[in-house]
Amino acid sequence: MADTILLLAGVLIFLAIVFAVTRLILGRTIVDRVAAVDLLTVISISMIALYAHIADRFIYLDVALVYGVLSFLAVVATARYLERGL
Amino acid sequence: MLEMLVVLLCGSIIASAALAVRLDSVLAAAVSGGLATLFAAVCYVLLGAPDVAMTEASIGSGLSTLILLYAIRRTTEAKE
Amino acid sequence: MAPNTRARRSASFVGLWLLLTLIWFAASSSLAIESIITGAAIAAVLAHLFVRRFPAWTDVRLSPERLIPFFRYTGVFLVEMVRANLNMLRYVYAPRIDINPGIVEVRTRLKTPVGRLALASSIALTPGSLVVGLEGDTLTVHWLDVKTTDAEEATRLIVGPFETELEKAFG
Amino acid sequence: MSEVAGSILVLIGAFFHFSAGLGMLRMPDAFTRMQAGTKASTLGNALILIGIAFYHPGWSLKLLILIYFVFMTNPVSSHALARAARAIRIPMAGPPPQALASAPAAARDGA
Repeated sequence: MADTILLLAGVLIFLAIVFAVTRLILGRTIVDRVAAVDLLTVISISMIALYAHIADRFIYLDVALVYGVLSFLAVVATARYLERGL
Repeated sequence: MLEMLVVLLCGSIIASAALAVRLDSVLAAAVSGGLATLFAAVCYVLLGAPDVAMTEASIGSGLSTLILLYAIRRTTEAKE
Repeated sequence: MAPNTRARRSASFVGLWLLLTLIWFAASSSLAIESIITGAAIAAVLAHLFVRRFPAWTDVRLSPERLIPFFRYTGVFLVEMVRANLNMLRYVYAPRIDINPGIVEVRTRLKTPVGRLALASSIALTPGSLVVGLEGDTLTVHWLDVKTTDAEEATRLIVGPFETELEKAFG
Repeated sequence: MSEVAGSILVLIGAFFHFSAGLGMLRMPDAFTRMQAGTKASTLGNALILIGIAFYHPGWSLKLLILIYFVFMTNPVSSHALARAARAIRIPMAGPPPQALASAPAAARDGA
């Protein structure tokens, strides 16, 4: 029962990644692309946490933490660059 | 399910890398190049290498995007 | 004046140090003596640098009469956030997206930078609004469904839910 | 029992992620896409992490830090991005339908 629900959740996350990558490819403006990257980061954080539960390993949560810190830096740096050149 | 996710992530890596090559705007290319390494980091976690994933996430997405932005700014200043 | 600022600065240094050490414990989740010493040392250096470089932090004071409004603010914030998401679902799943976006300017009564930061961050997560700019006491807000262009009315609708609690918590 | 509750929370969170992706795809301009992405993904992430905490109560401290972190960083990055979008005059879909057509071509794709 619980495993089936988790599988369904995995499929939904899968589709969310497909949508965000489609927006990244279609683009139109640079801001759309960076926003898609931001969304993909948050989705990846929860995907890593979900996989940490499936594999039952605590250490994987550290990866999610590092991921959150550094990709946030990249998005803010890109936004500042767009605004006035770093 | 795991194999499916790994295949999806590898496809996304290829898509964003191809996008980085094909885009006209240099800045958008830098962003999507950073995204390719972000996906690679998730791939490493799924394949059971958290230490490699941590390094890849910190250097690939954080540091190399910053250095690329710096380089873009320097080269556009030189051109003008 | 000077001894007063120094006392306030050291008080906020101690508060920040304790907070950072707590986060270190939660992140490292070990009680080995080396880990505790390393964490406390790093937290002390970071807190010292932060209090020195960003004087805005010293406006935040910890006391029970400020903590209770903060928790009430957290409750209001969570309720508003769930409402915002249900609202967003309605827009996203409608067969034809029916929005009326626009930019409005609102004013806030909050004085301290930390309070304004909290207000801007909560507006980003509440129904259909996103802060685009923040200068002085004027917030520029992108609104998904513009109901009014009047500044007073817009202020009441967007800022209203948070401002009273935040004013008590951060001043 | 707690496993079923946790997995249902994870499912609801994944549904919010799904709608964030759909909103990112369907919304008409950059600002509205950003709004859909930020709000739905923040709540979805929090719900998924809380659902995992139901399975592993021993992990809840670190999961709490992760939730706190996403709550702190996500609004800030979307704010920075929206400010940049306004500064370089990204076209905005709105009541006047000619707004998109009359936008300067230089605003497309940044520099």
